[in-house]
Amino acid sequence: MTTIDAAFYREGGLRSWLTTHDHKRIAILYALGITFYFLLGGAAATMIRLNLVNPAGSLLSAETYNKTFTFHGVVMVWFFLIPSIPTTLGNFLLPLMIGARDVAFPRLNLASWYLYMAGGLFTVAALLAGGVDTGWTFYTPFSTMFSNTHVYLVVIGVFVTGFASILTGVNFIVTVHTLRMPGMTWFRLPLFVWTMYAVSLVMVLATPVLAMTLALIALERLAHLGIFDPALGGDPLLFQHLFWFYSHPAVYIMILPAMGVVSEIIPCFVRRRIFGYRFMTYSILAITVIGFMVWGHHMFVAGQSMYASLLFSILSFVVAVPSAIKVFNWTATLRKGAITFEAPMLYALGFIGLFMLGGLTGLMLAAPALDIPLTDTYFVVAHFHYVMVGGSVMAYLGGLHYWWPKITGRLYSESWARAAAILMFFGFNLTFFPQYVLGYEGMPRRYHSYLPDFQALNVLSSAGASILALAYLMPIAYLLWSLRAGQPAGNNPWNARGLEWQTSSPPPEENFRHQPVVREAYAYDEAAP
Amino acid sequence: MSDLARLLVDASSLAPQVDALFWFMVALCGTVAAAVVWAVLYYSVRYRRGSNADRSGEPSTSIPVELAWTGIPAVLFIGVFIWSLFVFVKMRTPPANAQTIYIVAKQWMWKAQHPGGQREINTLHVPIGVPIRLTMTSEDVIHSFYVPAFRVKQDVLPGRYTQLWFMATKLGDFNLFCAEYCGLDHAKMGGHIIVMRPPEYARWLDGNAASGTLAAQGAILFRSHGCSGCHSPDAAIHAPDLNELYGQTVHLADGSAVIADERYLRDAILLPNQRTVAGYKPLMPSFSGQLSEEELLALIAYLKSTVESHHDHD
Amino acid sequence: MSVSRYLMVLAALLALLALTAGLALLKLGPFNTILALSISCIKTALVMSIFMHATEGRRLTIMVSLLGFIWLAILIGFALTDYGTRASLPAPW
Amino acid sequence: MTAAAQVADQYDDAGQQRYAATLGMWVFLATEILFFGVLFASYAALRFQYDQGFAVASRHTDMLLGTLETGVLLTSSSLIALAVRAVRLNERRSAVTLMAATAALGLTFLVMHGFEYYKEYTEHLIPGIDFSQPGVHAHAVELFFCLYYCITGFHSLHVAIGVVVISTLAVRVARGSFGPHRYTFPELAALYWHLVDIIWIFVFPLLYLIGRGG
Ligand code: HEA
Ligand code: HEA
Ligand code: HEC
Ligand code: CUA
Ligand SMILES: [Cu+2]
Repeated sequence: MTTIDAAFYREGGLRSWLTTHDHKRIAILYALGITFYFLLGGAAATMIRLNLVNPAGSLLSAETYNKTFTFHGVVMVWFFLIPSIPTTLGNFLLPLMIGARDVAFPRLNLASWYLYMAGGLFTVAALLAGGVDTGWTFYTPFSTMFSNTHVYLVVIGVFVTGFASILTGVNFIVTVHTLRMPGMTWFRLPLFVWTMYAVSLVMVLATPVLAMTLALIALERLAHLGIFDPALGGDPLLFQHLFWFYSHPAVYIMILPAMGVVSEIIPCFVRRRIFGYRFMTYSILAITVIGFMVWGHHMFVAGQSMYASLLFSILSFVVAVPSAIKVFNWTATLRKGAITFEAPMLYALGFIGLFMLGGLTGLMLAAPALDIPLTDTYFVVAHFHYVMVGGSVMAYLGGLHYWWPKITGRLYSESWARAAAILMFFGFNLTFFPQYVLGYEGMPRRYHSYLPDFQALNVLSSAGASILALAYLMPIAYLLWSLRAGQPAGNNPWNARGLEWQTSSPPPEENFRHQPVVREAYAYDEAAP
Repeated sequence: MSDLARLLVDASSLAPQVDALFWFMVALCGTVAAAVVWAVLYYSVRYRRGSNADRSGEPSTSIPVELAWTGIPAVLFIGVFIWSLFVFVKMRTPPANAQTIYIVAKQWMWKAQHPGGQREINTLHVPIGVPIRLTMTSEDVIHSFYVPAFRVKQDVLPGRYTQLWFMATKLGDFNLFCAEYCGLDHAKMGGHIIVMRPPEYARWLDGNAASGTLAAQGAILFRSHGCSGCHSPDAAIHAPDLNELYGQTVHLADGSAVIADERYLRDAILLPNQRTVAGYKPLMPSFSGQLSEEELLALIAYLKSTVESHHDHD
Repeated sequence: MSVSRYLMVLAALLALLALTAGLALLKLGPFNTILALSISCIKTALVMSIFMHATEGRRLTIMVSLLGFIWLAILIGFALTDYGTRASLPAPW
Repeated sequence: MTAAAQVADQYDDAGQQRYAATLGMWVFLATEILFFGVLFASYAALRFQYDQGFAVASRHTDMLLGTLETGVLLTSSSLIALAVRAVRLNERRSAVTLMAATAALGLTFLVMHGFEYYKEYTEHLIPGIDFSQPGVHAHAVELFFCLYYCITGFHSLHVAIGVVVISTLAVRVARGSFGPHRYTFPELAALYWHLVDIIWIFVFPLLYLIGRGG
């Protein structure tokens, strides 16, 4: 059989790609960008870990080191993880899953990609030419009055990319509201769509605050406005409030899509409906809304009033409850299933474990009495790598493997994929678990050199990182290989229930040859032509 | 790794309370995590495809179950919150009899000033068993005063005072770190806290006696900067008497009342007419820019020393 | 919708504007701001409901139109919990 | 040229398409509110600490001009609303005049602001360029004017964009690109303009009217 992907993706050549309005092609454009930035961020991470192998930090100068972790943080957060799932899997699957022919505003969709790439390249250029040493948090007054690096350029880059997020968010929200196919009621939506909807809300409501705050930083450097500058009676904590009002919800921008992906993978390989569908949707919404009211937990020792700290603390505990519900529901879904362990499933199970560990330590940090000694130590670094890398990145890769046959029409080598997943799991724990101990021992973060007492654990961590690096490079290899040598996938290789599996792989321009019909969540038939 | 053990000692009165909560959380979260992982593994084996487990009557949801695992964690969380609340408030409220030491941070060093006027850099000598209250400010960016062995940490901000207290319970030399990223040598901005027996501490103080106590230095400044020109009974200008002001409740022109603590005094000197004392005209000039952080601390120490009942011994 | 309706709303808006300006000249302490802002809210309600037809469309439109304001309230409200209680109050325990 | 709507192929009908566009605009307006929100939040936080200072500073602004500006924007808002109505009723000529008038009022607003800025420049009230104030509240005043310029500047930028959009709109209406079946774009432009107006409704009392009492 002549595989359609050839026809579908080859036609038109480069030019048609750069001008495409097809959400599927735009998704692939994004995927290229995401991978590129991940490798850059990873390269920075590699340098960080190499530098920390010995206490003197003799690989990099202090200045370079500071610029390296800033580069790492900025690139990984804004140019890799935040756009990762929504713009690739989201763009590709959202219309398919609700039975639409495209997103609501295809041109806007392409525009977002150009903004994203422009902002990204701008930032990377700035970071390479000179770099920035403020940390990804840009705390004032250091970033406004003391750092003499390219803060402007990076701020502008992030600002531009912020617009890409906002426009994607607007696009998805409108798509979900207006383009659901007949019979696709809210409580029949796949959970992945729910998370895409929630995440779009967060992007739309939080990103403007970041953009404007960064603009103020630029202004303050440029015109010496004093809003954040204590020398003028301005208030540095004001910056922190504004920054975290975006950046805490941003962490849910990173995790919600991951939760969505896992909620699709598990039922498929357990061959059983997700347990507690409605509660899953409620918990998504709860996380979305309450997630906006906890940002102060990043400021327990910053000089925030004790009473505010207590308020933010209790809300942080509250926002953890919906996550608990989700973890338990995924586990319960396994019960009485007929489970098989293909690569996506391995990633999903890995996600549950690692996200849980990261979340539970987040819980500890949410208790001010514990945050006081632990904040700004490697305990925090470990916490957020568990949730972001062990959680979101694992889920992203899981999703990529799960939908790869649908996206490309090809099957990858299952055995290699499983090997990579397992290697990644162990490499990850070896890298970041020691950092919990380091943090408890009292090693502060953003340290270019450290006391010899901390060396043993740092070496362990670096060793783990090298395994992790290998595990991350493997998929790049065998997935690319599958494009030329992989078996044709057919419409539904996993015989999954999602609507996206009802059409050919890859789907035709108009997504569905016949308008499908939905009877209940995850149950569809093709209407007669 | 016995060197690591050295970092882990609990050397302050707060440390055991923090550790108790910490290890409780580790235990709680550990059990939950273990339970979940066990469940995942158990189901994975039991219900792997082809196993002949009984799969009849799979429920796809169950309200009571959902409510249970919504409610139970919620209750546990609230419990933990309340516990941490009490510890936190303790950590944040220095006992009344704490004695004050002043800390000024700057890129990339810690400067300490004892009430007796003794100064030291990147080291801090403190007596064991005496509650110590640090009043801290920064000359440039945000830093953070962190002593792992004491389980205390507090950001140090420019243009503002923050405070932190501890009571050392072990003799020895403990690491001090700067925990808030502050630029190039952030990693090098460390030091030592040296805990001594009170007599040794007293001897150390004498050994490093400076030109007059901090308060004495303040008294000189109080004249040299013309404060006394207004703030003395015989002054032409009607200005409040500052003797024994510290710790009093001050009634402001706008009807509100505030405690005259260090932060208040600081603001009164730097931004006098941000709030005006009831019954006075806003005549006081601002001294911001004319006084260094250390001079300010000296002045404040002087104003405090006019209060007899206060515990700071000069 | 008739022209006169629009013009009446305009008249109302301008009247409210005059009212705001007038009230500002009286010395009412905190109420100056409180009143001024409540009047602004009324004006906003008018513009949104009549000029922007927010209340005529589906319920969804109303909800979305309020979204921004609600989230702004969250931002300001929670930030002020810090500023409002920051003065070094002695802990109640 | 026909004034009939073409439907993009992801939509079933023109109604759905129009609704999608309107909804999208409303969501975008929510983000606009939060863009300004940062400035309002900063204002709240700083005014909380420097109430007196802000009152003093506010008296340096020009209340009369401010009030007129508000009147101008409110009027323009009603005019654009009428304009959209005219488009829908196919009253092309009046639609064009109304839109032109709206744009003109927008320009008037900008010009008035120009005068304000110039006046403040002569009074050394522009932080970063030329700021020097006597008195104990100097710092608070400077902070106030930092915010004042961020807010009014960012708002004027929106007005300027609005003027451009509405002028082009007027031209296209004159050309007959819109009509009873095709008025989405005019409607969206109007929504945007109303929001700019609403923002100002809050800016006015917060920047111009504090500390005027007595
Ligand atoms: C994907 C990103 C992500 C996610 C999902 C989270 C989730 C959470 N985070 Fe985390 N966090 C970050 C990314 C993330 N975080 C980042 C990047 C930083 C550092 C930023 C910087 O400073 O550079 C940070 C920092 C950070 C801090 C500040 C630390 C400091 O700097 O002092 C705090 C403090 O409260 C915190 C708390 C939480 C909490 C309570 C959750 C909760 O949402 C977690 C909820 C999940 C669970 C709780 C696990 C599952 C639950 C159960 C299995 C229930 C059963 C449990 C019991 C009954 C006990 N995080
Ligand atoms: C999504 C977010 C994300 C991801 C995926 C990662 C991934 C990793 N991170 Fe990072 N990290 C952050 C977000 C992230 N991090 C943030 C926000 C900070 C805070 C920054 C700050 O303090 O401001 C941080 C800080 C941070 C620190 C603390 C620095 C410090 O405080 O001094 C460390 C130290 O170990 C670290 C390590 C790692 C490692 C080993 C990985 C590994 O998982 C990476 C493994 C991947 C690879 C190794 C790539 C493999 C490819 C190659 C090696 C080839 C590269 C070459 C080519 C270009 C072809 N990270
Ligand atoms: C020109 C006269 C003048 C000078 C010089 C002056 N002050 Fe004042 N000060 C006043 C007046 C008047 C007040 C009361 C009105 C007010 O609170 O602003 C006051 C208030 C104070 C207060 C608050 C008193 C209270 O009861 O709360 C403090 C503290 C203070 N001054 C300290 C100082 C110090 C320290 C200096 C020198 C560095 C100084 N002053 C110099 C006139 C002066
Ligand atoms: Cu000082 Cu870090
Ligand atoms: Cu957070």
